Amino acid sequence: MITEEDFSMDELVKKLKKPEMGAIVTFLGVVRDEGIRGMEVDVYDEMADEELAKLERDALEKFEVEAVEIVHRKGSLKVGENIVVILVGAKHRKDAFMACEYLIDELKERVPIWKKELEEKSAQN
Amino acid sequence: MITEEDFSMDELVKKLKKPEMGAIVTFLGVVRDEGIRGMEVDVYDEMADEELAKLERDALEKFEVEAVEIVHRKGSLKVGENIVVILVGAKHRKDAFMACEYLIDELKERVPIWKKELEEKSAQN
Amino acid sequence: MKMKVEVQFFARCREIVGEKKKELEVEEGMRVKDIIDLLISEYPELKKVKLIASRNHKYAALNTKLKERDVVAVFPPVSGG
Amino acid sequence: MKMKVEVQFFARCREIVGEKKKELEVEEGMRVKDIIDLLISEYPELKKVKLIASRNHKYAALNTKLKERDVVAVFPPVSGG
Repeated sequence: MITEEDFSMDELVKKLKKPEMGAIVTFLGVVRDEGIRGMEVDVYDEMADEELAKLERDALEKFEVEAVEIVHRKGSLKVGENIVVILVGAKHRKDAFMACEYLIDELKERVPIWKKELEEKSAQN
Repeated sequence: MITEEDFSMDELVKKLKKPEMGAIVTFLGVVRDEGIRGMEVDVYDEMADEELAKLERDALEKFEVEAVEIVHRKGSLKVGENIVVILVGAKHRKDAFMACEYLIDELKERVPIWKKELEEKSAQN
Repeated sequence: MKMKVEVQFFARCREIVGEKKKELEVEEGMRVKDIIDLLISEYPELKKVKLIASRNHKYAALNTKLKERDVVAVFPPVSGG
Repeated sequence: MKMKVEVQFFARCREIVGEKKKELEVEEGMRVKDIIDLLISEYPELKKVKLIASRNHKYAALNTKLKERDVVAVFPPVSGG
Protein backbone atom coordinates (compact mmCIF):
# COMPACT_ATOMS: atom_id res chain seq x y z
CA MET A 1 0.00 0.00 0.00
CA ILE A 2 1.14 3.54 -0.78
CA THR A 3 0.14 6.21 1.73
CA GLU A 4 1.05 9.65 3.00
CA GLU A 5 0.16 8.69 6.56
CA ASP A 6 2.57 7.19 9.04
CA PHE A 7 1.81 3.62 10.13
CA SER A 8 1.74 1.70 13.39
CA MET A 9 3.83 -1.46 13.56
CA ASP A 10 1.59 -2.78 16.33
CA GLU A 11 -1.52 -2.45 14.17
CA LEU A 12 0.17 -3.96 11.12
CA VAL A 13 1.47 -6.92 13.13
CA LYS A 14 -1.98 -7.46 14.63
CA LYS A 15 -3.55 -7.51 11.15
CA LEU A 16 -0.87 -9.87 9.82
CA LYS A 17 -0.95 -12.48 12.61
CA LYS A 18 -2.38 -15.95 11.98
CA PRO A 19 -2.32 -18.89 14.40
CA GLU A 20 0.04 -20.83 12.12
CA MET A 21 2.76 -18.17 12.36
CA GLY A 22 5.71 -18.67 14.67
CA ALA A 23 7.86 -15.84 13.32
CA ILE A 24 7.26 -12.35 12.01
CA VAL A 25 10.21 -10.48 10.50
CA THR A 26 9.91 -6.82 9.66
CA PHE A 27 12.05 -4.36 7.77
CA LEU A 28 11.56 -0.70 8.59
CA GLY A 29 13.27 1.90 6.40
CA VAL A 30 13.72 5.35 7.92
CA VAL A 31 15.11 8.66 6.68
CA ARG A 32 18.74 8.65 7.71
CA ASP A 33 20.58 11.80 8.72
CA GLU A 34 23.22 12.39 6.06
CA GLY A 35 23.31 16.12 6.49
CA ILE A 36 19.92 16.41 4.82
CA ARG A 37 16.72 18.07 5.94
CA GLY A 38 14.62 15.16 4.78
CA MET A 39 13.32 13.48 1.71
CA GLU A 40 10.67 13.94 -0.94
CA VAL A 41 9.17 10.61 -1.99
CA ASP A 42 7.60 10.62 -5.45
CA VAL A 43 5.40 7.71 -6.52
CA TYR A 44 3.81 6.56 -9.78
CA ASP A 45 0.73 5.44 -7.90
CA GLU A 46 -1.18 3.14 -10.26
CA MET A 47 1.94 1.29 -11.28
CA ALA A 48 3.42 1.14 -7.78
CA ASP A 49 0.23 -0.40 -6.41
CA GLU A 50 0.36 -3.09 -9.10
CA GLU A 51 4.06 -3.76 -8.59
CA LEU A 52 3.64 -4.00 -4.82
CA ALA A 53 0.77 -6.47 -5.22
CA LYS A 54 2.87 -8.48 -7.68
CA LEU A 55 5.80 -8.46 -5.25
CA GLU A 56 3.59 -9.77 -2.45
CA ARG A 57 2.25 -12.59 -4.66
CA ASP A 58 5.84 -13.40 -5.68
CA ALA A 59 6.97 -13.80 -2.09
CA LEU A 60 4.02 -16.03 -1.23
CA GLU A 61 4.89 -18.27 -4.19
CA LYS A 62 8.67 -18.34 -3.76
CA PHE A 63 8.92 -18.73 0.02
CA GLU A 64 7.28 -20.76 2.76
CA VAL A 65 5.48 -17.78 4.23
CA GLU A 66 1.93 -17.27 5.45
CA ALA A 67 1.39 -13.55 4.85
CA VAL A 68 3.17 -10.45 3.62
CA GLU A 69 2.40 -6.75 3.96
CA ILE A 70 4.19 -3.74 2.49
CA VAL A 71 3.43 -0.09 3.26
CA HIS A 72 5.41 2.67 1.52
CA ARG A 73 4.95 6.33 2.25
CA LYS A 74 5.02 9.24 -0.17
CA GLY A 75 5.42 12.99 0.20
CA SER A 76 7.81 14.95 2.40
CA LEU A 77 9.54 13.02 5.18
CA LYS A 78 11.87 14.36 7.86
CA VAL A 79 15.00 12.69 9.24
CA GLY A 80 13.96 9.81 11.51
CA GLU A 81 10.55 9.36 9.87
CA ASN A 82 9.40 5.99 8.55
CA ILE A 83 9.64 5.48 4.79
CA VAL A 84 8.63 1.87 4.30
CA VAL A 85 7.74 -1.19 6.31
CA ILE A 86 7.70 -4.80 5.13
CA LEU A 87 6.19 -7.50 7.33
CA VAL A 88 6.52 -11.23 6.69
CA GLY A 89 4.85 -13.92 8.78
CA ALA A 90 5.93 -17.56 8.50
CA LYS A 91 5.86 -20.81 10.41
CA HIS A 92 9.65 -20.73 10.71
CA ARG A 93 12.03 -17.82 11.07
CA LYS A 94 14.48 -18.67 8.28
CA ASP A 95 11.73 -18.38 5.68
CA ALA A 96 10.53 -15.09 7.14
CA PHE A 97 14.05 -13.61 7.07
CA MET A 98 14.71 -14.77 3.50
CA ALA A 99 11.40 -13.44 2.17
CA CYS A 100 11.78 -10.11 3.96
CA GLU A 101 15.26 -9.50 2.51
CA TYR A 102 14.03 -10.56 -0.92
CA LEU A 103 11.13 -8.12 -0.72
CA ILE A 104 13.15 -5.05 0.18
CA ASP A 105 15.80 -5.91 -2.45
CA GLU A 106 13.15 -6.33 -5.15
CA LEU A 107 11.16 -3.30 -4.04
CA LYS A 108 14.23 -1.14 -4.57
CA GLU A 109 14.65 -2.62 -8.06
CA ARG A 110 11.10 -2.72 -9.36
CA VAL A 111 8.62 -0.44 -7.67
CA PRO A 112 8.33 3.01 -9.32
CA ILE A 113 9.16 5.18 -6.33
CA TRP A 114 11.82 7.89 -6.22
CA LYS A 115 13.45 9.50 -3.23
CA LYS A 116 14.92 12.95 -3.53
CA GLU A 117 17.06 14.34 -0.75
CA LEU A 118 16.08 17.75 0.56
CA GLU A 119 19.05 19.97 1.31
CA GLU A 120 19.81 21.10 4.80
CA LYS A 121 18.33 24.37 5.97
CA SER A 122 21.75 26.00 6.22
CA ALA A 123 22.36 25.29 2.53
CA GLN A 124 19.33 27.34 1.55
CA ASN A 125 20.67 30.63 2.86
CA MET B 1 15.03 -7.64 29.13
CA ILE B 2 12.91 -10.41 30.64
CA THR B 3 9.32 -9.49 31.45
CA GLU B 4 5.88 -10.96 32.01
CA GLU B 5 4.22 -8.01 30.27
CA ASP B 6 3.50 -7.83 26.57
CA PHE B 7 5.42 -5.18 24.64
CA SER B 8 4.63 -2.56 22.01
CA MET B 9 6.71 -2.66 18.84
CA ASP B 10 5.93 1.02 18.24
CA GLU B 11 7.34 2.00 21.63
CA LEU B 12 10.41 -0.19 21.25
CA VAL B 13 11.14 1.19 17.78
CA LYS B 14 10.72 4.74 19.05
CA LYS B 15 13.21 4.06 21.86
CA LEU B 16 15.69 2.42 19.48
CA LYS B 17 15.70 5.07 16.74
CA LYS B 18 18.75 7.27 16.20
CA PRO B 19 19.29 9.79 13.37
CA GLU B 20 22.10 7.67 11.89
CA MET B 21 19.82 4.65 11.34
CA GLY B 22 18.44 3.94 7.90
CA ALA B 23 17.16 0.43 8.62
CA ILE B 24 15.52 -1.32 11.56
CA VAL B 25 15.01 -5.07 11.30
CA THR B 26 12.91 -6.86 13.87
CA PHE B 27 12.27 -10.49 14.68
CA LEU B 28 9.06 -11.27 16.53
CA GLY B 29 8.52 -14.80 17.85
CA VAL B 30 4.92 -15.78 18.60
CA VAL B 31 3.27 -18.89 20.05
CA ARG B 32 2.36 -21.00 17.04
CA ASP B 33 -0.75 -23.18 16.96
CA GLU B 34 0.46 -26.76 16.82
CA GLY B 35 -2.58 -28.21 18.53
CA ILE B 36 -1.45 -26.71 21.83
CA ARG B 37 -3.22 -24.48 24.31
CA GLY B 38 -0.20 -22.32 24.78
CA MET B 39 3.20 -22.26 26.35
CA GLU B 40 4.82 -21.93 29.74
CA VAL B 41 8.06 -19.96 29.54
CA ASP B 42 10.50 -20.65 32.35
CA VAL B 43 13.50 -18.36 32.86
CA TYR B 44 16.64 -18.44 35.00
CA ASP B 45 16.37 -14.71 35.55
CA GLU B 46 19.77 -13.57 36.84
CA MET B 47 21.64 -15.61 34.26
CA ALA B 48 19.28 -14.76 31.40
CA ASP B 49 19.67 -11.03 32.05
CA GLU B 50 23.45 -11.40 31.92
CA GLU B 51 23.37 -13.54 28.80
CA LEU B 52 21.04 -11.14 27.02
CA ALA B 53 23.28 -8.20 27.87
CA LYS B 54 26.30 -10.15 26.64
CA LEU B 55 24.46 -11.03 23.43
CA GLU B 56 23.64 -7.37 22.80
CA ARG B 57 27.29 -6.36 23.34
CA ASP B 58 28.37 -9.19 21.01
CA ALA B 59 26.15 -7.93 18.20
CA LEU B 60 27.39 -4.36 18.58
CA GLU B 61 30.98 -5.60 18.31
CA LYS B 62 30.52 -8.11 15.49
CA PHE B 63 28.24 -6.14 13.18
CA GLU B 64 27.96 -2.60 11.82
CA VAL B 65 24.87 -1.80 13.86
CA GLU B 66 23.90 1.22 15.91
CA ALA B 67 21.62 -0.29 18.55
CA VAL B 68 20.06 -3.56 19.61
CA GLU B 69 17.18 -4.41 21.92
CA ILE B 70 15.85 -7.80 23.04
CA VAL B 71 12.71 -8.39 25.10
CA HIS B 72 11.73 -11.94 26.10
CA ARG B 73 8.57 -12.79 27.99
CA LYS B 74 8.09 -15.37 30.70
CA GLY B 75 5.06 -17.05 32.21
CA SER B 76 1.98 -18.50 30.51
CA LEU B 77 1.43 -17.47 26.89
CA LYS B 78 -1.51 -18.34 24.65
CA VAL B 79 -1.41 -19.18 20.95
CA GLY B 80 -0.76 -15.99 18.96
CA GLU B 81 0.87 -14.16 21.87
CA ASN B 82 4.30 -12.57 21.56
CA ILE B 83 7.22 -14.52 23.05
CA VAL B 84 10.26 -12.50 22.07
CA VAL B 85 11.20 -9.47 20.03
CA ILE B 86 14.63 -8.53 18.74
CA LEU B 87 15.22 -5.09 17.23
CA VAL B 88 18.35 -4.07 15.35
CA GLY B 89 19.00 -0.59 13.98
CA ALA B 90 21.79 0.04 11.48
CA LYS B 91 22.89 2.49 8.84
CA HIS B 92 22.39 -0.17 6.16
CA ARG B 93 19.88 -2.96 5.89
CA LYS B 94 22.24 -5.87 5.22
CA ASP B 95 23.96 -5.35 8.56
CA ALA B 96 20.63 -5.12 10.37
CA PHE B 97 19.39 -8.37 8.80
CA MET B 98 22.62 -10.23 9.58
CA ALA B 99 22.75 -9.10 13.18
CA CYS B 100 19.07 -9.85 13.78
CA GLU B 101 19.40 -13.43 12.48
CA TYR B 102 22.57 -13.88 14.50
CA LEU B 103 20.83 -12.70 17.66
CA ILE B 104 17.85 -15.02 17.46
CA ASP B 105 20.08 -17.99 16.56
CA GLU B 106 22.39 -17.28 19.50
CA LEU B 107 19.54 -16.54 21.89
CA LYS B 108 18.13 -20.00 21.21
CA GLU B 109 21.55 -21.51 21.94
CA ARG B 110 22.74 -19.55 24.94
CA VAL B 111 20.07 -17.83 26.97
CA PRO B 112 18.66 -19.97 29.82
CA ILE B 113 14.99 -19.92 28.88
CA TRP B 114 12.77 -22.97 28.45
CA LYS B 115 9.46 -23.28 26.67
CA LYS B 116 7.04 -26.00 27.66
CA GLU B 117 4.01 -26.67 25.51
CA LEU B 118 0.69 -26.73 27.32
CA GLU B 119 -1.65 -29.44 26.08
CA GLU B 120 -4.89 -28.64 24.38
CA LYS B 121 -8.00 -28.31 26.51
CA SER B 122 -9.58 -31.37 24.94
CA ALA B 123 -6.61 -33.47 26.03
CA GLN B 124 -7.29 -32.60 29.67
CA ASN B 125 -10.72 -34.26 29.81
CA MET C 1 -3.58 7.44 -39.62
CA LYS C 2 -2.85 9.15 -36.33
CA MET C 3 -3.43 7.92 -32.76
CA LYS C 4 -3.43 9.62 -29.38
CA VAL C 5 -1.21 8.46 -26.54
CA GLU C 6 -0.81 9.98 -23.11
CA VAL C 7 2.74 10.36 -21.78
CA GLN C 8 3.37 10.72 -18.05
CA PHE C 9 6.60 11.90 -16.45
CA PHE C 10 8.06 11.11 -13.04
CA ALA C 11 10.94 12.25 -10.84
CA ARG C 12 13.83 13.85 -12.78
CA CYS C 13 11.94 13.45 -16.05
CA ARG C 14 9.05 15.51 -14.73
CA GLU C 15 11.48 18.24 -13.66
CA ILE C 16 13.01 18.37 -17.13
CA VAL C 17 9.72 18.35 -19.02
CA GLY C 18 8.05 20.65 -16.51
CA GLU C 19 4.75 18.80 -16.78
CA LYS C 20 3.12 15.76 -15.20
CA LYS C 21 1.77 14.54 -18.50
CA LYS C 22 1.00 15.48 -22.05
CA GLU C 23 -1.07 14.08 -24.88
CA LEU C 24 0.75 13.28 -28.10
CA GLU C 25 -0.78 12.70 -31.51
CA VAL C 26 1.52 10.29 -33.32
CA GLU C 27 1.61 7.89 -36.25
CA GLU C 28 -0.20 4.61 -35.77
CA GLY C 29 2.10 1.67 -35.08
CA MET C 30 4.63 3.72 -33.17
CA ARG C 31 6.66 1.95 -30.52
CA VAL C 32 7.80 3.01 -27.03
CA LYS C 33 11.25 3.73 -28.50
CA ASP C 34 9.77 6.20 -31.01
CA ILE C 35 8.01 8.13 -28.25
CA ILE C 36 11.25 8.36 -26.30
CA ASP C 37 13.07 9.65 -29.38
CA LEU C 38 10.35 12.26 -29.90
CA LEU C 39 10.65 13.38 -26.29
CA ILE C 40 14.44 13.58 -26.45
CA SER C 41 14.32 15.72 -29.58
CA GLU C 42 11.97 18.11 -27.78
CA TYR C 43 13.78 17.98 -24.39
CA PRO C 44 17.49 17.27 -25.02
CA GLU C 45 18.16 17.26 -21.25
CA LEU C 46 16.42 13.85 -21.14
CA LYS C 47 19.47 12.38 -22.87
CA LYS C 48 21.32 12.73 -19.56
CA VAL C 49 18.85 10.41 -17.79
CA LYS C 50 18.79 6.62 -18.07
CA LEU C 51 15.18 6.39 -19.21
CA ILE C 52 12.80 3.60 -18.23
CA ALA C 53 9.34 3.27 -19.73
CA SER C 54 6.05 1.62 -18.95
CA ARG C 55 2.93 1.07 -21.02
CA ASN C 56 -0.44 1.05 -19.27
CA HIS C 57 1.25 0.89 -15.83
CA LYS C 58 3.48 -2.08 -16.65
CA TYR C 59 7.17 -2.09 -17.51
CA ALA C 60 7.50 -2.08 -21.28
CA ALA C 61 10.31 -3.07 -23.64
CA LEU C 62 11.49 -0.38 -26.04
CA ASN C 63 10.03 -2.17 -29.06
CA THR C 64 6.53 -2.48 -27.56
CA LYS C 65 3.95 -1.37 -30.15
CA LEU C 66 1.48 1.24 -28.96
CA LYS C 67 -2.27 1.51 -29.48
CA GLU C 68 -4.74 4.37 -29.44
CA ARG C 69 -5.22 5.74 -25.87
CA ASP C 70 -2.25 3.88 -24.41
CA VAL C 71 -0.60 5.50 -21.41
CA VAL C 72 3.18 5.62 -21.59
CA ALA C 73 5.24 6.67 -18.57
CA VAL C 74 8.87 7.77 -18.70
CA PHE C 75 11.09 7.86 -15.63
CA PRO C 76 14.63 7.39 -14.29
CA PRO C 77 15.72 4.23 -12.43
CA VAL C 78 13.64 3.74 -9.28
CA SER C 79 15.06 4.47 -5.83
CA GLY C 80 12.38 3.65 -3.28
CA GLY C 81 12.60 1.69 -0.07
CA MET D 1 36.66 -29.36 55.66
CA LYS D 2 33.13 -28.86 54.40
CA MET D 3 31.65 -26.01 52.36
CA LYS D 4 28.11 -24.93 51.53
CA VAL D 5 26.89 -24.53 47.95
CA GLU D 6 23.43 -23.65 46.72
CA VAL D 7 22.04 -25.68 43.84
CA GLN D 8 19.21 -24.31 41.72
CA PHE D 9 17.06 -26.33 39.32
CA PHE D 10 15.25 -25.22 36.17
CA ALA D 11 12.75 -26.65 33.69
CA ARG D 12 12.68 -30.48 33.56
CA CYS D 13 15.34 -30.67 36.30
CA ARG D 14 13.11 -28.75 38.68
CA GLU D 15 10.23 -31.12 37.92
CA ILE D 16 12.39 -34.15 38.70
CA VAL D 17 13.88 -32.73 41.89
CA GLY D 18 10.60 -31.19 42.98
CA GLU D 19 12.33 -28.12 44.38
CA LYS D 20 13.60 -24.77 43.10
CA LYS D 21 16.83 -25.01 45.04
CA LYS D 22 18.59 -26.76 47.86
CA GLU D 23 21.64 -26.18 49.96
CA LEU D 24 24.30 -28.86 49.96
CA GLU D 25 27.14 -29.30 52.41
CA VAL D 26 29.98 -30.92 50.51
CA GLU D 27 33.71 -31.52 50.70
CA GLU D 28 35.91 -28.53 49.93
CA GLY D 29 37.46 -28.58 46.46
CA MET D 30 34.51 -30.29 44.85
CA ARG D 31 33.88 -29.58 41.18
CA VAL D 32 30.68 -29.02 39.20
CA LYS D 33 30.91 -32.60 37.99
CA ASP D 34 30.90 -33.93 41.57
CA ILE D 35 27.72 -32.00 42.38
CA ILE D 36 26.02 -33.44 39.31
CA ASP D 37 27.07 -36.96 40.32
CA LEU D 38 25.68 -36.36 43.81
CA LEU D 39 22.38 -35.16 42.36
CA ILE D 40 22.10 -38.09 39.96
CA SER D 41 22.68 -40.59 42.76
CA GLU D 42 19.83 -38.96 44.69
CA TYR D 43 17.53 -38.40 41.66
CA PRO D 44 18.27 -41.15 39.10
CA GLU D 45 15.68 -39.61 36.71
CA LEU D 46 18.20 -36.82 36.05
CA LYS D 47 20.25 -39.33 34.09
CA LYS D 48 17.65 -39.06 31.31
CA VAL D 49 18.32 -35.33 30.88
CA LYS D 50 21.28 -33.81 29.06
CA LEU D 51 22.46 -31.68 31.97
CA ILE D 52 23.99 -28.24 31.63
CA ALA D 53 25.44 -26.35 34.57
CA SER D 54 26.34 -22.83 35.54
CA ARG D 55 28.33 -21.40 38.46
CA ASN D 56 27.36 -18.01 39.84
CA HIS D 57 25.07 -17.34 36.85
CA LYS D 58 27.65 -18.13 34.19
CA TYR D 59 28.01 -21.27 32.09
CA ALA D 60 30.54 -23.54 33.81
CA ALA D 61 32.70 -26.41 32.58
CA LEU D 62 32.25 -29.71 34.44
CA ASN D 63 35.70 -29.50 36.01
CA THR D 64 35.14 -26.01 37.46
CA LYS D 65 36.23 -25.98 41.12
CA LEU D 66 33.67 -24.67 43.57
CA LYS D 67 34.07 -22.34 46.53
CA GLU D 68 32.08 -21.73 49.70
CA ARG D 69 28.68 -20.11 48.94
CA ASP D 70 28.89 -20.66 45.18
CA VAL D 71 25.56 -20.97 43.38
CA VAL D 72 25.37 -23.85 40.94
CA ALA D 73 22.42 -24.21 38.58
CA VAL D 74 21.48 -27.39 36.77
CA PHE D 75 19.21 -27.42 33.72
CA PRO D 76 18.44 -29.09 30.39
CA PRO D 77 19.43 -27.54 27.02
CA VAL D 78 17.77 -24.15 26.58
CA SER D 79 14.80 -23.68 24.25
CA GLY D 80 13.84 -20.01 24.32
CA GLY D 81 13.09 -17.64 21.50
